Amino acid sequence: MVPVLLILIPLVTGLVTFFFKDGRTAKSWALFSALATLVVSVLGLTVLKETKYLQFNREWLSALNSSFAVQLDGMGQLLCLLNAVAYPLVILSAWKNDYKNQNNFYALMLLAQAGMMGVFLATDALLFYFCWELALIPMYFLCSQWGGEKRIPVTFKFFIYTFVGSLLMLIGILYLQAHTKDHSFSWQSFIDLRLPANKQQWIFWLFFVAFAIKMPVFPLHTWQPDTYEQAPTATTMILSGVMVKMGLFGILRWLFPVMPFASFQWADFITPLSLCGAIYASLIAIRQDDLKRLVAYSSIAHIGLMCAAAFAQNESGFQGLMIQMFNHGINIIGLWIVVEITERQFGTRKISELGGIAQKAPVLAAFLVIIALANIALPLTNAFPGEFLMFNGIFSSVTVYHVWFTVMAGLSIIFGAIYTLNMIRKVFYGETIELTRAANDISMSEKLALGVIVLIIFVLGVYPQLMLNETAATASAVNEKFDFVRQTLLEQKK
Amino acid sequence: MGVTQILFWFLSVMAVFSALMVITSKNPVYSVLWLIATFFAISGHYILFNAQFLAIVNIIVYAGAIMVLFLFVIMLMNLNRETEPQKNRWLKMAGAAAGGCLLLVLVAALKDTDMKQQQALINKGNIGLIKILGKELFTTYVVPFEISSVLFLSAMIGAVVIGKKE
Amino acid sequence: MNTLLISAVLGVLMMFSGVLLKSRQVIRNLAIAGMAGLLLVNILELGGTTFFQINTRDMMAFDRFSLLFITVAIFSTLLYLVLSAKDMEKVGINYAEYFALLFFIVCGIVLVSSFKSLLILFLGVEIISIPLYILTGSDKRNLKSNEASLKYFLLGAFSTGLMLMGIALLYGSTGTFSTSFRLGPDVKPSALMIAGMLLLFFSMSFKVSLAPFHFWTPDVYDGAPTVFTSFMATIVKAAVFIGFIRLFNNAFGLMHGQWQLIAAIITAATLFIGNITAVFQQSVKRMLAYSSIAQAGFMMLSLYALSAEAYEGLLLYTVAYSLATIGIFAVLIKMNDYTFSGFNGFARYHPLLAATTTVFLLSLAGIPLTSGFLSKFYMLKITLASGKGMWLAVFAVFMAAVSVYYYFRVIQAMYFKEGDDPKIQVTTTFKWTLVVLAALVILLGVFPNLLLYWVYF
Amino acid sequence: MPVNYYIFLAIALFSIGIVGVLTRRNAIIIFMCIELMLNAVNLMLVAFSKMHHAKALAADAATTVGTDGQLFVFFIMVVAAAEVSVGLAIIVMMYRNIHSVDVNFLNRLKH
Amino acid sequence: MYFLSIDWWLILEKALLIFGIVGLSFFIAMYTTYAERKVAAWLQDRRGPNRAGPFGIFQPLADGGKLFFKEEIIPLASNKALFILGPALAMITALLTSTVIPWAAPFHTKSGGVIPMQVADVDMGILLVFGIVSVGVYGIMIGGWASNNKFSLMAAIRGASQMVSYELPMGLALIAVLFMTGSLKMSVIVQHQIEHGWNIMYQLLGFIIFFVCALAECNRTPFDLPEAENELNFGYHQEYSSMKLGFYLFAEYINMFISSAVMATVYFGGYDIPFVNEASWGLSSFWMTFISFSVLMAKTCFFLFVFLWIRWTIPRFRYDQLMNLGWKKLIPLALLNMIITAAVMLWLKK
Amino acid sequence: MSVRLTNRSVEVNRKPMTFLESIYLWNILKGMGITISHLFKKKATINYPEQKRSFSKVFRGLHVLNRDAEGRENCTACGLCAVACPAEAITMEAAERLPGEEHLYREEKYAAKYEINMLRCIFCGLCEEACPKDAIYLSQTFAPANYGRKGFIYKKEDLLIPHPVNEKEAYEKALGNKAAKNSYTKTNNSPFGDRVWE
Repeated sequence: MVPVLLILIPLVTGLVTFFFKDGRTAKSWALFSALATLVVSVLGLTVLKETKYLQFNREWLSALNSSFAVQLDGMGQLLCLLNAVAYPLVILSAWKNDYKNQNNFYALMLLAQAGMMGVFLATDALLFYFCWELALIPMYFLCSQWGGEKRIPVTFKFFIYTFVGSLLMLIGILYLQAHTKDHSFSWQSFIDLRLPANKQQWIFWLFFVAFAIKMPVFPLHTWQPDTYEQAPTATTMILSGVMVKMGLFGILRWLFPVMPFASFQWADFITPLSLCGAIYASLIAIRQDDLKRLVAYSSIAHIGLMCAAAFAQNESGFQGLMIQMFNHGINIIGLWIVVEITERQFGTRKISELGGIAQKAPVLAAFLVIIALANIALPLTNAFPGEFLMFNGIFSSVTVYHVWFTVMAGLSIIFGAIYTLNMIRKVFYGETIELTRAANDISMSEKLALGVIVLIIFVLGVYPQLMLNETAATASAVNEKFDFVRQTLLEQKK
Repeated sequence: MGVTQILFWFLSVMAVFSALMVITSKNPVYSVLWLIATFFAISGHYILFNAQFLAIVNIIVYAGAIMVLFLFVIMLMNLNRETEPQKNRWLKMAGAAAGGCLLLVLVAALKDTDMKQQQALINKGNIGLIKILGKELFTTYVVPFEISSVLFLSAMIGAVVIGKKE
Repeated sequence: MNTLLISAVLGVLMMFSGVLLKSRQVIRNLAIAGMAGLLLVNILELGGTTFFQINTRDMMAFDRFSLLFITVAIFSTLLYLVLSAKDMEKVGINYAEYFALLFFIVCGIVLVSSFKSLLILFLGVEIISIPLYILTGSDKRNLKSNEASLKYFLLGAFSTGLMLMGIALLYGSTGTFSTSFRLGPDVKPSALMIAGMLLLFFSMSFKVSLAPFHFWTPDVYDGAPTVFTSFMATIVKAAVFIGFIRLFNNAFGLMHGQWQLIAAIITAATLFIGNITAVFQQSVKRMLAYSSIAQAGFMMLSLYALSAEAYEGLLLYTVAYSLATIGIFAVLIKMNDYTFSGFNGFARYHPLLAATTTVFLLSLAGIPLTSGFLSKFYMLKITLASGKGMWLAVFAVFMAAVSVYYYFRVIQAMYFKEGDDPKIQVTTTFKWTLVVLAALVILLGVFPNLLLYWVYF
Repeated sequence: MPVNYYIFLAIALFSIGIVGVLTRRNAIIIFMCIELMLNAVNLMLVAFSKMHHAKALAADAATTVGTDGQLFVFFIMVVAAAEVSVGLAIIVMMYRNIHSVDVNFLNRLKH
Repeated sequence: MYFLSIDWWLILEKALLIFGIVGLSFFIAMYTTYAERKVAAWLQDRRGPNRAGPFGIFQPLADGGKLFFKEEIIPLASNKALFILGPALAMITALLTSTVIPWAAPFHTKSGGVIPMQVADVDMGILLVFGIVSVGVYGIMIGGWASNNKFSLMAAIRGASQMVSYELPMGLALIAVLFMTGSLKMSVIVQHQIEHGWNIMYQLLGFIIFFVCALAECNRTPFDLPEAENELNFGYHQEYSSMKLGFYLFAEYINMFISSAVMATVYFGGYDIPFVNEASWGLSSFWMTFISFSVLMAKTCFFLFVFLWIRWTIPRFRYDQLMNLGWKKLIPLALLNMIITAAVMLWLKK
Repeated sequence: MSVRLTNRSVEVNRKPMTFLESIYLWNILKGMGITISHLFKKKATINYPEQKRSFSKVFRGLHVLNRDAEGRENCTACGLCAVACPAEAITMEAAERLPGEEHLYREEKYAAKYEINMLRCIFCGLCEEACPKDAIYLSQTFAPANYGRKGFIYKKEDLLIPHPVNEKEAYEKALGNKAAKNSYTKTNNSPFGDRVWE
């Protein structure tokens, strides 16, 4: 029941929101809906932790052998929580913004949430695909309608990229479905399929391209900075905080268990690619003058790292990845909120035009520093355990280049520290300038949002076990697949 | 070579020659007349087949009705050699080449079939007579027959819609 | 059989109504009522109630599939009439005649979707074509309309010639016009048969405008009065496609392997040309014409795969495609400016129309939860299920992504650009029908079982 | 006569028709060439009908095999007549407007 | 095409017959021109030609001679080949029609052979007549067009469209007859009438329609619009002179003759003498043939007279009236006639 | 409504024709009845060169210049006829009679030239009435056809009546016409004359 609610609440409320005439009511309604989703997801993770509540399977599209199968399991639960947590934060932080046609804005936001929830919950490939697209379309409209000046072509690029990817994935899904025994789309039968290794190659790429575009991994990333820059900040938060995780999640849920051989064989190709991407993005971020673009490139860098950790294909890496997905989401949303506040106050995002905000807005500065430090994974912040585990994973992966990979990953972290700290220094410290002299501190709702984020940062930083417990089982389950692969390959070599 | 053969070759040559004249005549009226000649040659073939009904229907429908309409239109438009538009030479050659290729391909494809042994019945067989055709038409083929009436109706309406002055 | 006879009678009725009735309103309502009645009798026949017991001597077969498609076609036509019948007034004075011709076309649709003899196929195609030539040219003062009509006519007649040659060659090799000769897969077909089959293939490709036989389509669709383009590009096209697959499944199904490659090449070419050229269009109408070519390419996948599911998929595709395109055209007809920029700011002045149009466009683009997605999904699925079509599926997907580009240009224009009020007036009925149409598109996307439940053969 | 001869004759006429369609610019002549193509088909159908008849005649003297071919020809003629009426109406309409039947003028839609 | 495989005697016999019929056609046509003028005169209280020979009986010969010796003019701007083809076609088609008419009762030779007095008793019979008549249009059209003269062209087009239009009701009217006889063969039609009574008794309406159409087909008054002098000068043969003109004029009269013969054959029992059973007279076959031939000729002449009579009674129709009559009156009537005939026959069969 | 002057006018019937009327059959039959009845009527024409119709008694034909019984010309060229002529068809030139010409001209003045343009002449007979000398009168013959216009300008030689002495027979014949005309009687009062065949 829980997973259904998680999808239905935002979906239904989102559709209802379209019909509100008054923007403020819509806003409140959206917040209410987001909170309700949050409550349900928290309940699902805590009180109702019995499988019968966490699973749901209903006949749907029976002619296609597909069903409405959703499940709140180890892989998805953290991301669902992230999704649920992110929305109230985003809405709170945007409380002061008055968008044109607010009802439509929030309606689309909620629809996107429903889509993303579906992605994280679906155990039916077709449903997964549906939700994947359902998350995309509202985003397209959000960005094109409320974005910056160049929004239309930029968003369109984003859309086409993602759409091509998802259609390729659709072919993959169809191919797999055609080869399953019961011709069903269910996750389980996909896993049971056990395609021979040589047939996995093609299909692997069909899926991976889709996920890689979404994440995005290095050569396919070009849509991302532009989109982040042009999209309204609230949307950007969702995009970077939650949506990019869809790609990583897809790898974990649909790629690795279903096509372990191909995943294993291509790991040596993909890991350096993603790490290169991470370094490259970090370098660009250092040179960036636009706050939004800086955060965007930082996001690429982090995602690259996570992708590399995923393709390390060991337990540590998976666990780190899962934790980091959640934490990165929280952190990046925090960063965006700060950027949003800054931009709203000063009307610019140029680092070179800003400076000394900390004097006028000490609370904001404090929050920012904490979030930024979390972003570069200082110990005692939430990102630390995740990154640590990921490093561990990369280092202990079976590939012969594992040292090199670790070094590259480390480089990206260092660069990350450089640009983050640089940004803090330039924007918040130093002398106030003309523009920032009149700055006010942040409002109540923003305080609330940032406060919650900081709270999460610290709680999870101090007590990571909370998440490690949740993810351990899943990580080992995925790892088992690769153990099997490694064994098989070893046997073949002999 | 019997009379039939002679007639066959005569009609065939006439048909092909007239058909060639249709597409090579500069003057559209000549084209129409040559086409009528072709139709007559084809009707002649039908008679050789003892397909009398088709032969006469071919003359009535094609030569007597359709080509008259063509002639009407051409005469009223006063198209003659001078006003007749001509494609440029290369396009013409390309078109001719394309058609020739089609001919060659089809002939080549159909040359080696078992059709060589098959004979088309000449002068004999009474399936072309109106009695048998009529019976068949109004029993087995009555549904298509009625359907073709719908076709005619729509063509009629069409001619009215297009032709009526507003 | 119900539909065939009654639609013919209704056609005649409409023909006389122009003489007997003065009010266009009444004529229109009569036509709509007639179409609704037609739908009813067809559904009755689907349920097993036939009013006429006519022995067609095995020339036609009203099986489930054909009846279902006819139902779909008539239903779409009904929606089309409700939406656009009023706009026919603008075309010319022969108002009642247009309806008569539409009813005759429905006759033809019934024929091509239920034929078992090549004769019926031929007659059906002609009954569809001849009224269409006329409807295309019905805007007599408009040179574009004239030109489109002439072009359509000449090429249509030409392709009919090819088709007849094909039929003749087939007859030579089989001695029958029935499509059920079904040569076994291991029998080597004679040269006559292969030549005949190819000619039939090409001519049918002409009729459904597959590349490289598509060149007439954009011009004709563009030149024809938009009301009729809507009908031509949707229901008629779907019907001929049904005829196409019926022919090739019934007659050449067992030789499938021998022509599959041609089908694949033509499919790929159609997808490519349709999509790529659509991108460069400035007029929405012309874009839709090219998009119809592209969509035909997708439909061709069913012919490529040729399985039982292909039938289902094609049916679904025709429904999805027809509904969405009819909807878009219904809005387009109202517009004064057919270019993309004509849609600028449309959403501000007509939010409802814009929203429904968006739904239709999304459906055409194949976005999930619309019927368009499901149909594309089906096509890809059968292609993959046939085991060989991986490259074709991937290609199709890329082309679908290209199609998103031009479909979304309209959405962009409507929502994200500023423009003047296009000053169009629509009735409440129109709006509600559009809403129903959009709801149908989504409903079929979410619950395709509503339709697929009926599809079993 | 061997039916081969008729096949070739019909194909020759058919090809001539196609060449005409491809090489001429006058819409009416193109249309006439299409009619020529139809006639080639008719001839072929009749030849085939007689061929099948001859085959069946060997087994059964009272057979009516082959009538279908001739009736098909009949239907083709019928349809051709209908087509001509519409086609010429269209051509005349065109002529009324632009005073030409040159298909090269059919390029308004390109712009 | 059975007659390809037949013996030479038959060919000789047919050749004789053909010559006879062609000669007869010419003769009748010639004297119809004479009759035309005479009847016209009589109906207008005049005397008519009476200079050449007794009662002017050699008048047609003189006319023919005049036409032969007149100067042949072919306009410079005309299309020469077609200009010559036109009258030739008109003449040929006019003559061809006579092939299927049974001119008399079959002649029984002493050796027991039967010589039908019919050139070809083809299966298509009456349809052949239609085919040839429909081709007859070309003579007019080609001639009119080739003259390169507006009036000729207009007249030619008028004439052709008139002929095409009136062929329809004509055919429809005939179908009712064919219902009754069940064959297209002319000999069968005649035989049927001998046995069951003349068709005119059952098909009065059909006959009237057929007759009106025959008038139009022959371009006779009141439907002689191709020659409407006040509008078109001299019609489609405006530019013709000498024997080409003669051909056109002759063709018209031959057409009249043949259509009269067809009417007599189809509706009036052909060579049958009404109310008597001539077989019981016991005359020799030669006399029977001769008498039956005379009977047919008498009927034909009567119709020819009616043609002339109508010409000198009824004024010419306007063109729209002509078309209205054909399409809106005659065709519905012919259809009605056809349906009623069919219904009655069905009813009788029950 | 206009006033009806006579009873002969009939209102035009503008009712649209019924279907039966519009196929004209009955009316055509009536018409044919009328024409066929003429077939049997007496013919109104005559075989002209062989048979001729007589002129009416008041017929005015070609002019004749008269002579007296001795053959002398009556005309004195007084010009009254030219004056009276409404069509101005008559021209003349007068001349003095020379000695020795008494046998030619009755008076001492005569017309040296006397021309009548027959293309102008309307045969009204006013010249005849105007002539004081009874010199010109209209006969019962008409002008024969001619190839040129000039041929219709009749000179004096063409007009003069034959000499009663020298050409007695011709004179008698020419006179006969006049005689017949002069012997006009009441029995023949039809303006078109009786159908008397010569």
